[in-house]
Amino acid sequence: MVLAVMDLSVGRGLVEVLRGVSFRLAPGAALVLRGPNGAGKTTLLRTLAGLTPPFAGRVEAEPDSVAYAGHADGIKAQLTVAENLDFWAAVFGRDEVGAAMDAFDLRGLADRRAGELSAGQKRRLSLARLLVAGRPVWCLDEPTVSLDAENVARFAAAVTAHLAAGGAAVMATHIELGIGSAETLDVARFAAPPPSAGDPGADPFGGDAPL
Amino acid sequence: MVLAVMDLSVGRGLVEVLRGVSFRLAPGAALVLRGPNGAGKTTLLRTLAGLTPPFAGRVEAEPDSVAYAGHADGIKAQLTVAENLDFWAAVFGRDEVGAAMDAFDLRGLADRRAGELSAGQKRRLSLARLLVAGRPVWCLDEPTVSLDAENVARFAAAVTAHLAAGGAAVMATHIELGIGSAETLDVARFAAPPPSAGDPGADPFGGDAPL
Amino acid sequence: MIALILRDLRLAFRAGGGFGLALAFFLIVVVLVPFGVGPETGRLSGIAPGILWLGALLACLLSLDRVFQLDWEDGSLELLATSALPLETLAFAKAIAHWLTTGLPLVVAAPLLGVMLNLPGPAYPWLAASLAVGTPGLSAIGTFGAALTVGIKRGGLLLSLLVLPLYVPSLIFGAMTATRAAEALDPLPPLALLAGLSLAAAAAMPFAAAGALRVNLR
Amino acid sequence: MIALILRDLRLAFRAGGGFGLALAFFLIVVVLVPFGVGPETGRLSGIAPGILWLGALLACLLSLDRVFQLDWEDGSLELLATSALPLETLAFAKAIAHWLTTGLPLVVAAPLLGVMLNLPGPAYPWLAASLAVGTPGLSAIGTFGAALTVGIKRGGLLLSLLVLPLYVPSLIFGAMTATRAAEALDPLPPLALLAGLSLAAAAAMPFAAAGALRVNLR
Amino acid sequence: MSSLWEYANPRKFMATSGALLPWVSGLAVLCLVGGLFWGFFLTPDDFRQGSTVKIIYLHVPAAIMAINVWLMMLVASLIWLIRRHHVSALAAKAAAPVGAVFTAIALFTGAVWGQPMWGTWWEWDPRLTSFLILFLFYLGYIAMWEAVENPDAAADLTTVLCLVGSVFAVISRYALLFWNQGLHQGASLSMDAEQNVADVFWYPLVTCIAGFFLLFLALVLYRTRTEIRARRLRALLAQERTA
Amino acid sequence: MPDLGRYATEVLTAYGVSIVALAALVWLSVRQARRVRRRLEDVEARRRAPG
Ligand code: HEM
Ligand SMILES: Nc1ncnc2c1ncn2[C@@H]1O[C@H](COP(=O)(O)OP(=O)(O)OP(=O)(O)O)[C@@H](O)[C@H]1O
Ligand SMILES: Nc1ncnc2c1ncn2[C@@H]1O[C@H](COP(=O)(O)OP(=O)(O)OP(=O)(O)O)[C@@H](O)[C@H]1O
Ligand SMILES: [Mg+2]
Ligand SMILES: [Mg+2]
Repeated sequence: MVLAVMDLSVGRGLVEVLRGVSFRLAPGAALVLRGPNGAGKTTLLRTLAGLTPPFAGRVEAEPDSVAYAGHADGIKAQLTVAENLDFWAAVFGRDEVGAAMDAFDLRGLADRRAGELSAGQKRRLSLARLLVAGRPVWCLDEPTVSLDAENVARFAAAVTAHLAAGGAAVMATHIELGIGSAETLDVARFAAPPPSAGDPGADPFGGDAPL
Repeated sequence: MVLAVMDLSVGRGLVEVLRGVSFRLAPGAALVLRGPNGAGKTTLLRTLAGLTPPFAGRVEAEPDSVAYAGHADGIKAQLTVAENLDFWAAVFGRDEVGAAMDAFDLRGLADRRAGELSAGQKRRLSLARLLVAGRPVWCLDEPTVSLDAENVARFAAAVTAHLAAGGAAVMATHIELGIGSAETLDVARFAAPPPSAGDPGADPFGGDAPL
Repeated sequence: MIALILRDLRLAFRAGGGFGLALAFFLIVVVLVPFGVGPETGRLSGIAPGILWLGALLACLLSLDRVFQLDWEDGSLELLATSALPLETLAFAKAIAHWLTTGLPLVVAAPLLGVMLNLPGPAYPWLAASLAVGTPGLSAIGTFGAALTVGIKRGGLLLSLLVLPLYVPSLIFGAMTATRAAEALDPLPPLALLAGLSLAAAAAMPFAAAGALRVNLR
Repeated sequence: MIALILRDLRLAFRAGGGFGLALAFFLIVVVLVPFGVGPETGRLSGIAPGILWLGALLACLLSLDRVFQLDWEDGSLELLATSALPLETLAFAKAIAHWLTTGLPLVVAAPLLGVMLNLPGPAYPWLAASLAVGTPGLSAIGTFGAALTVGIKRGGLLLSLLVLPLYVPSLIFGAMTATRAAEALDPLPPLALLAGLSLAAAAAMPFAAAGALRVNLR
Repeated sequence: MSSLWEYANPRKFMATSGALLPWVSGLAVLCLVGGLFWGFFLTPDDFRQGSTVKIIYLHVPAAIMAINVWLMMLVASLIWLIRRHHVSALAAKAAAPVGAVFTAIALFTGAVWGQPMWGTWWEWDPRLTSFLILFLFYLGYIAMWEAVENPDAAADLTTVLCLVGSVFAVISRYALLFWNQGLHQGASLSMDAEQNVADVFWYPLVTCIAGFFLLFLALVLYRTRTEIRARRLRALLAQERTA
Repeated sequence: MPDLGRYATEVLTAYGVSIVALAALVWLSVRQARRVRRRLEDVEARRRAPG
């Protein structure tokens, strides 16, 4: 198991969003999170990545095994594409960015300032970072936003290669990714019930009984 | 004609991206821009909206008839959803935001701080602004990013209603929008050729002849 | 335009907003000066009008890069530019909002802080008057500088560099008004010059700022 | 960690970057002070060490909100937090980068600007020494404050208010070093205290800052 | 006679300036070295100022040029604004560092001169103050060119800046007429023969002023050529990157 | 060398610094010109080369 989630409750701020999420991810497995807007996909992914602490339950993963890519892309507009990638390679202790550049066809853009990229080109750069990070578990939040069909296929190929190499991936998306082996999890199933007194994960001030 | 584009050359910075774009949009017509990442869809839309001056050619539209919605959503995180909409209504000299709220199902979120919305909810808010603006020509850049299927349908309904009321729309997208009457324009057809000397729109320093 | 001013004010008041920022900075300067230059009252009251004006000016300068930058980052500025609102009106509204959130609190607070620096008695009303007359000019000039540098990431350096020379005359006349009042001389001539500066800046600024914005939004 | 420092330096140097920001602000303060307080050389040289230290401190304060804010806005901070780099190291690297882009230029520039304020001759080396010893402490304390307020839009106000009291001791000892040197007294004791302050700040800061970051990233 | 605007064509400008440059540079070196040598070695000391009077050969030409360079930049910028001639914008850009160095020289020599003459090397008098502001404007102007990516946008923005800065250039020229105070010298080059400096100082001074002007001209021609090349380099690189 | 009297330091520093500043300006201009020219020639050559 590279990632095991047990009876997890997650939320943003004071509000519990999802409750009782459990799943296990073996090496080579991919999980696609689905659900309507505001269902809690982003919240769940942030918890998996260790950014938001869970309300209850546990996330089991090797330390430093998760690579997260969210809506914000963490790209510095003033640096070139190559400089951006090199920086992340250095942060993750790698020094090879060539493969990542190739996987998302960034060679031609290497010397372009990241601020001058189109939306899809920027997205490709932020996906290339995943390859540079070299982490086994990918937590991706709407990774294919702004990508054209060709680049969605590139992304699918990158994920497939990652899975084939023993990695795992959890991805939230609203569109079809074209990754054959992926299972789907509808997070709407886990929507947290309206809070009631005595809940372990609930806000201690939010119970039924008035003060 | 609500929008007529004649022999338009557009570009970003010093570089011409598209050349010779011409089309006319009658009331009730919609045009979907397609093309791979970096083809120039965003650049074209910005020029139509009057933000980027064209390198050559003309855009004919009534003054103040274009509403633009780009990648950046212009939402203030500290204001509530209702306050955000009210502000834009005031800027555009309208005072009715109810219809816009209904069209994108924002009533339930009205008092939520915009910074606490999920990606899709934010996108709905920025689309609702189009209805508030009350402009006849919509220029939309990837309007359905982050929307779930239900909300894509809401968006399609809003566009259809806008067209039925005599409006027009130009939309760049990579996915299927489900707007029956829309024509498609592949911008890759207009990719600007490598510049040569004497081009009207070209950079005066970029010609063939060396100095 | 009123909607814009109201929104900017509301944003300034929300959540740790920029409203008190200038005021806090002003307070900091005034509190720190005695630590820095030593507490002798004679020395302090001699430099008090200058320090108060300087603090007000720096507080103003400090908050300038937010005038357009935040709206530019989240795309609001583009949307505003495509709205029916002329950019001149936009710039003017921004300058007013900036003054209301920055200049006005300073005008109110300055006499109170004057006490901390041993400002001589007769100077109080004139200090307040000079700030009331001068800070609108600072906001106007600053809005122009902000329009010139919007979109330049970390353009703050450039902004300060550009605006600083333009602020010098206001500073000189403003501080002179308060100093002359403190020394029982006639403070009216520099005050009149200051008012003239502010009026000229307010009249010319919207056009220059709108031109700069148009270039920067391309 | 070195990659991080290098990146921050590179960002600071690029395109209107923040590199000169503090320096420009410092210059502004020093240039404006004589306009404000009047040009009499005697008065100026009396307050020169205090003003120089105050200017350096304000310049430092000014650039603090960029330490984490830009990285937070574009998501880099989240990504760095999920990388192998401990947040403590991150905070330390940020403080070093901040000092290199802010404190170091101030140390170099201060003696030059001292000339403009008629700083008495013997004070020059001690002013430079006190800044060299004191500004790392300012950067360290400031980084902690920036970590506390990251994510709060327009958190600058809060940041100034939090950091200000922590800066007061450095200001006092720093200005005292230069003033005592100017008055031909022994400047070593306040300098030693200043060095102690900076060391303590640098040692404790990474842990406090990392804790604050962890909370703010939730 | 062909139109003056032809020189706004980069290629035409390169050809003409290339032909002109050796002559202008030669003349500049001649005047400057000659004038400074004459002034430094061959003129007597002033009875009041002693040998410090020799500083005049640097201070006055540099100060005069510093102000006039800004006004020339203004003209060039306005040509860009009105007629959209790229070379003209680039000439303004090329002139700024030259003007900034002249300003710095005037400030420095003035300060050094002030120490023996006034007993202080700096005084916040109107002319000195407005001159310092002019220097800051030069820095801001150069920084603005560097900070803006798009050269056309940079040209537009710096034009606005140049317009505003001209107010200070004019003030530093005429500050003495506005405020009748301060320590600084009055006009020594006025037409009024009574007030004029003695001839022994006057001729080398004029030679130096000519030298500074020619040096400015040569440097601007040279630097504008560089800017044109840099601009073409940018255009070509931009094309390569998108090709 | 003329006798500069009391003010030798002042006059000499004024001349020295000014001449150094002018020389630096010229030197920097030349260096930048050379650099730009070389890079432009490279790019022009690349352009003319087939492909
Ligand atoms: C830092 C100090 C100084 C600055 C910034 C400064 C600046 C200037 C400026 C802007 C001019 C005007 C050039 C023009 O008319 O176009 C000028 C001219 C002149 N300066 Fe200075 N100056 C300084 C110190 C001095 C000192 C100390 C002396 C001599 C005692 C001096 C003697 C002159 C003379 C004789 C002229 C020519 C006046 C004229 O022809 O209009 N300057 N200086
Ligand atoms: N920063 C925040 N503070 C408080 N509540 C938030 C915050 N971000 C999101 N929420 C709320 O938490 C819920 C879950 O949001 P989340 O972003 O996880 O949804 P999502 O499934 O990713 O939706 P989308 O498909 O629109 O991205 C939503 O109701 C949202 O309004
Ligand atoms: N600010 C900018 N400055 C310079 N060049 C830019 C800028 N923005 C985009 N470009 C370049 O202009 C070209 C067209 O970009 P544009 O954003 O119009 O593409 P797009 O069709 O919208 O692509 P996408 O589908 O990825 O959004 C691209 O090659 C891009 O790299
Ligand atoms: Mg989401
Ligand atoms: Mg696009």
